[in-house]
Amino acid sequence: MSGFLTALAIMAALAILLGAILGFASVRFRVEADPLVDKIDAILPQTQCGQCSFPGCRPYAEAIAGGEADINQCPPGGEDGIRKLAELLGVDFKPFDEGAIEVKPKSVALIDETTCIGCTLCIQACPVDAIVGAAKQMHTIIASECTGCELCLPPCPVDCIQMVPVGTTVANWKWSYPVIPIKAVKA
Amino acid sequence: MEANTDARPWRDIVHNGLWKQNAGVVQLLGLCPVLAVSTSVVNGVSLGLATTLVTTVSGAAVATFRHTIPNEIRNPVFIMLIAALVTCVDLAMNAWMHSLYLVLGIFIPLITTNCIVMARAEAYASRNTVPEAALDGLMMGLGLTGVLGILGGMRELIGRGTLFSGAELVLGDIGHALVLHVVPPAFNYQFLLALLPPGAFFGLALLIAGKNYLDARARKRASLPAATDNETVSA
Amino acid sequence: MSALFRFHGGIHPPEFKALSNGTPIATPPLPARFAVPLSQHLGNPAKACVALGERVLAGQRIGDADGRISAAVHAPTSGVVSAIGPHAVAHPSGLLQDCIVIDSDGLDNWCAPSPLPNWQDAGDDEIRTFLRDMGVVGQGGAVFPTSLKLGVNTLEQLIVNGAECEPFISCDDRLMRERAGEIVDGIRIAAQLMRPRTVLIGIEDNKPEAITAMRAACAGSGFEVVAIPTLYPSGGAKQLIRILTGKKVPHGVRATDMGVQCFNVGTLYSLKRAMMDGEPVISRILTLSGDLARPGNIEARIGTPFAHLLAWAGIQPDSEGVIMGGPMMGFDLPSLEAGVSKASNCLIAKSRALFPPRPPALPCIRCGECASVCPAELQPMDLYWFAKAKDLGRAQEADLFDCIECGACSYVCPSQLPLVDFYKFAKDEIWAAERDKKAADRARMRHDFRQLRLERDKAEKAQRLAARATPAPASSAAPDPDKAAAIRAAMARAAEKKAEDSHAPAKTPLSDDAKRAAIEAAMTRAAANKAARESAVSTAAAPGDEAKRAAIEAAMARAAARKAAQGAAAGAEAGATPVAMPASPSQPKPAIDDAKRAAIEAAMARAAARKAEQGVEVGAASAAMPSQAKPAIDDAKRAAIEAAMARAAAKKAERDAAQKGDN
Amino acid sequence: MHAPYIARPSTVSVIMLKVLLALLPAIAVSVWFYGIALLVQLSLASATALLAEAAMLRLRGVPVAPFLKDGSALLTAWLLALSMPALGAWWLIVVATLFAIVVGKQLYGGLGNNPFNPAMVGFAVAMVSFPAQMAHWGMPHGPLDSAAQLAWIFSRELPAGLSLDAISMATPLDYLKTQLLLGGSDIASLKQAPMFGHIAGVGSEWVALAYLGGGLFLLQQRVISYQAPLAMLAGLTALAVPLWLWQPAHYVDPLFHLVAGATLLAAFFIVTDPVSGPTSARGKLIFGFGVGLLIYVIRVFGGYPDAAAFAVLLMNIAVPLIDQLTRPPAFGKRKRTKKAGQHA
Repeated sequence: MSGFLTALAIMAALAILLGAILGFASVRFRVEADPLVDKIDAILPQTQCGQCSFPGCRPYAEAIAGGEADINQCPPGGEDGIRKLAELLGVDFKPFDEGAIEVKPKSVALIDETTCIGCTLCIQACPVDAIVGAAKQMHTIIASECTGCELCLPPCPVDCIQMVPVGTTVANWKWSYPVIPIKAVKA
Repeated sequence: MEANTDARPWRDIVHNGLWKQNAGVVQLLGLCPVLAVSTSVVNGVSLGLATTLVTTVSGAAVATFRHTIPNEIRNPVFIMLIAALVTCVDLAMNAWMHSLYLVLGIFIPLITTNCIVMARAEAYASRNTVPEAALDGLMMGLGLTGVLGILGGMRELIGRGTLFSGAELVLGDIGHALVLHVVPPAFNYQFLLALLPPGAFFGLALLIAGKNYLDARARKRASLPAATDNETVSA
Repeated sequence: MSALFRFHGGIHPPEFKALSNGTPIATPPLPARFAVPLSQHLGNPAKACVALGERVLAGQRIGDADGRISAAVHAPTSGVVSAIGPHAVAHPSGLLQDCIVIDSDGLDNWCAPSPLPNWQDAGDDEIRTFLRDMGVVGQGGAVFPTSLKLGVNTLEQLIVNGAECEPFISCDDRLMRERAGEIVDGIRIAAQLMRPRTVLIGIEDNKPEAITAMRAACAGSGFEVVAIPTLYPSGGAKQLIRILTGKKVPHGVRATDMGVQCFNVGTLYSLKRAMMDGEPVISRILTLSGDLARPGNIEARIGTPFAHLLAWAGIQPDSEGVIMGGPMMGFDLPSLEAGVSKASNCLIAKSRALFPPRPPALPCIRCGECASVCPAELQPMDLYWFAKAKDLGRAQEADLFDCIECGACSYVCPSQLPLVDFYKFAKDEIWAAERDKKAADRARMRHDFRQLRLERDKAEKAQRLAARATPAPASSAAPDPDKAAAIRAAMARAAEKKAEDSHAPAKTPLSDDAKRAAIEAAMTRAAANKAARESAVSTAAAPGDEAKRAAIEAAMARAAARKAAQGAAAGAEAGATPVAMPASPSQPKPAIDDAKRAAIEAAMARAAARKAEQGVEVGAASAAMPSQAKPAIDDAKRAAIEAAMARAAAKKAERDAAQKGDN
Repeated sequence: MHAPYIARPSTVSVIMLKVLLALLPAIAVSVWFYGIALLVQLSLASATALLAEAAMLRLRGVPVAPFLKDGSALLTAWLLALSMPALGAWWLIVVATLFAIVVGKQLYGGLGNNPFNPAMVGFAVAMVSFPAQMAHWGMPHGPLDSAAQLAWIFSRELPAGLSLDAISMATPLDYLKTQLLLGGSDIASLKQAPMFGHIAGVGSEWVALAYLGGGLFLLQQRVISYQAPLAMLAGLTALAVPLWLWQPAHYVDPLFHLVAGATLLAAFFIVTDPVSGPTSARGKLIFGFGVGLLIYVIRVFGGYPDAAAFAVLLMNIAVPLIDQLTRPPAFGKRKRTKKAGQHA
């Protein structure tokens, strides 16, 4: 009986000790910051288009990190973006909801300067300040800064903005993935 | 019980444990005993059932105390709970199935560290009600038992040409009658690879592949339009 | 003779040089139309500086260099600018690029040459600008603007690249054989500008005639012509530098940082023509080879359509496309309408006999042949593996960008894999990803800044609002607190004017009491008027009685006014507290101010009321009903005036009465 | 078609053919000493390999013809047949070849993707699963004629009056190991046993020399490079020499180790396998040396009489690591520790 009690005492003491160490460690070495948001934000395409229903890429990143948003809400990021997010977060790839998005080629907005009335509404809508102009002055878009978010389209009272696909030029042309004939044959 | 009004969660638990989240071929938890003791059906099933007992009771126990266990030290507490249960199982087997106990050896006490027990305690039992946790433990254990049984059968059949050898260890002398010699003993058949650890890996790999194949086929069937079904019917 | 070094790897492909190097450089007839690309060099494309329809002369500048890394382009012949815009160019993508199309007038009139005769005395900047405006660029393949390579004036070795290691190509060979003197003049210029300790001219030993010619031209100059073993790709700048100097210039390091610079013989030739003869780069030597009736080398004007040259050389009907450049690093020409550019060194008409199709590719068996021939000392099979798996990060880690795309790995690959294609793919993907990332980072920054700006603007606006609100605060009991407060203040001011004794406590009149007070005040007024009239009449008619009666009436009016004021005060005492209280929950801080202010106003109003009380006419202050604010003021004023008049009249009447009594 | 437009006319098939060619002398010598049993094994292995390869390619949905023509499956079959005992039962070689092709090669993705040498996988499986069968080594110019050999392979029937012991014998390596384990006398007296020839096994030493000849042919043809074989022999010698000098009675001489068993076959035909070996020159040296060391360790201190297969498989596992550590710096760059060093 005394052996039993000794064993019990030793085990209890051990348990208390280890529990204390673990408890201390979990308080002492708590991981503070949440760099996850930054990592997610780095994957997002920064179009700031709000198609994810969040007011920008970072809020969406925060929502994903907080478990409030799914990873498949960013159409500009494409499936590639979802894949990267899935990999980062260690979750399964999840395709876009059916009919939720249409894949669009990368485009930039273009203002028809003969129609523009200089209302500045698009300037206020642009999330990256890529439109220059002033009241009663013609506006124009800095194409190199335009993310193609289309947020400037709805506010324009005269519909003078349209999206122009960015074509391939010699400067951004890419060598395509080589096709090895033998791989193409499949039973 | 309120869950009776909605049978879904119970069915989900059963489905998860036996198939979708199967401990052996999906979660790949507790590989150590899976690979080591699955040399025959009897060994595999015995250890599987022992594990099932532990997962079930530990699930219920963890779920019972889930509100009183401090979060910081939950793991040691779980381990204590599980260890106590395993000790009971260990002693019980030693008492009533001593010959089998000798065969399974260290793997009975090792159930304590079997990831599946701990994983269910942490991931499921600590967040759900007692009956749910108990069912989950039972199903997870049975799922593992199934894999162990099939794997043991495969290895036994290929390695020695028998099935249910060692049944006497569990059932006593009548067990001898159960042993099936698929290849007559006179052939002296033996394919050692299947009985050695590599055989366990090959076998498990085949089981996983088979499970994935069945899943893929099921998915394909589900996504195919009804037209294809009609075609098969008319054909 | 300096000792030679070896670079790792290298291959010995069949040479095919005899096809084209046997005949002298020819000059084909000029075509009717030229398409001069604006981008014939590394860096920014030139900017067209001629107008549509403008007549140009051969050698006239038609495109200005745009920025530092750029070069000018010139009209190859005289004629009319017939188009400026997208046109087929020699680029593997087959995409169009801006070109200036010139319709030849057939006269080939030249503009006056503009050499730089005093170049020895000219400053670096002057020489650079001159070369840039003359369109001198590297003709070895990279077409890097030469002006940028001359900026160094101490150098250990100046390397002249006459190796020409690619099969088929023999333009440098012929150039060296026939125009060695001019090349050496070019070397002299480069040597004077860069002051190298030694000048080494590397020529592969499969070009003995060129070596002889160059040795002869170099006699006495101190330049050393070195015959190097024939081994592809010894014509790569880094490889040639290695062979001749033993130095290995790593990727990302400038050769000049290691005291070496390398020029192609063609570049030095055009350098000489520009500096000494004032002739801009409007032609270059070009090899026409392959499946042609008359292969050979030609001096081709820039912009000459390839179709014109190939037709002249007799392209065979069975040829299957044309390679631009050598067979190791060239590409399929997507359009024969494109014009010769400064980078065009060779055109090869393909035929099945010369270029049999490769056997089907098999998987990589890691035989390591590619690694053993790689001049960049890479592990091509690893790069292939990573590129194939699109594992771009690891490809980059495995020094993908050190690859010079020489094609040696693919040449030896027993699995017949198109390795270089994979590297090009991976490189382009990485570039694109980097571009995207930069764009995303910029967008993120701009967005963050915008958010910051919006926040700031909002904060500033709120501050301005707060500042404006301070002097005119409000009690929120009234629908429009500002207005009410303003009115009240005005009332208080008006009352204050009349106030003579502000210390006495008084009550704020309100609603029913105020109304009553107003009515009473009106009654007092009427009484006072009557009294005054009567007293005036009585003064005239019956002074004694009249005066007495007036005095009595005035006293009665005084009493009534006092009574009215007292009634009003009683109501105000009850109403004053609820006025301030409801304000506090919505605007705590201003509410306190409001309460305070309301209290002060109330005090002022009280003072006014007290004053009014003293002076009989109560109406002034007591008429302060929000609903009738404005009329109330008038009434109060009028009442006050009338009261004053009544007072005066009463006094007068009293005095008169007293006088009468005295009399 | 893209650049380069010209290519050296060398193909995988040519490489494989040359290796097969280099094996012919050894096959000839073996047949001379041991009879046609080896030819039977070769045919069985070849047929099984080609069928298994074709079936697996079909299952994988890959075109069959180009891959069958590359000769790699045939080479695996030949290497396997040459390393297995010629008098093994027919199903032994079939099972081993099936494992080699199906598990060792195709399950990993086929040609070029197998991390382990397929032939050695097959050999290891047979060795582990059927240790008894794998000990049936024939004796040179043994008592069985061709017909009897065939009968024995296919039906396990021996001519009257012959027992299993009469037709097979232990290999010298096996014999030495058993005898030394049993506490047998010194090496010199053990070497008096009938299975010993001039250097190693009687007969088998000549086969080994034929492997050497084939290997030199491959070296001359630049099909293989010298690093891996040389390093492997060096690794073996590096352990054998000091131990032999220390206790010559207990540790057999290095020359014996170099010629006995599958040493030379492994040196020129197994460790030189490009797919499962490292690619850089330094990597090949490390790989070969490791194989050499392991062969000696397993032979002398381990449980199996010969060790080439296990040594090669063990080192195969290390190949990715070796490749990573021995990647030479790119042109003009220093060691890849440069970056880390700069920051440190």
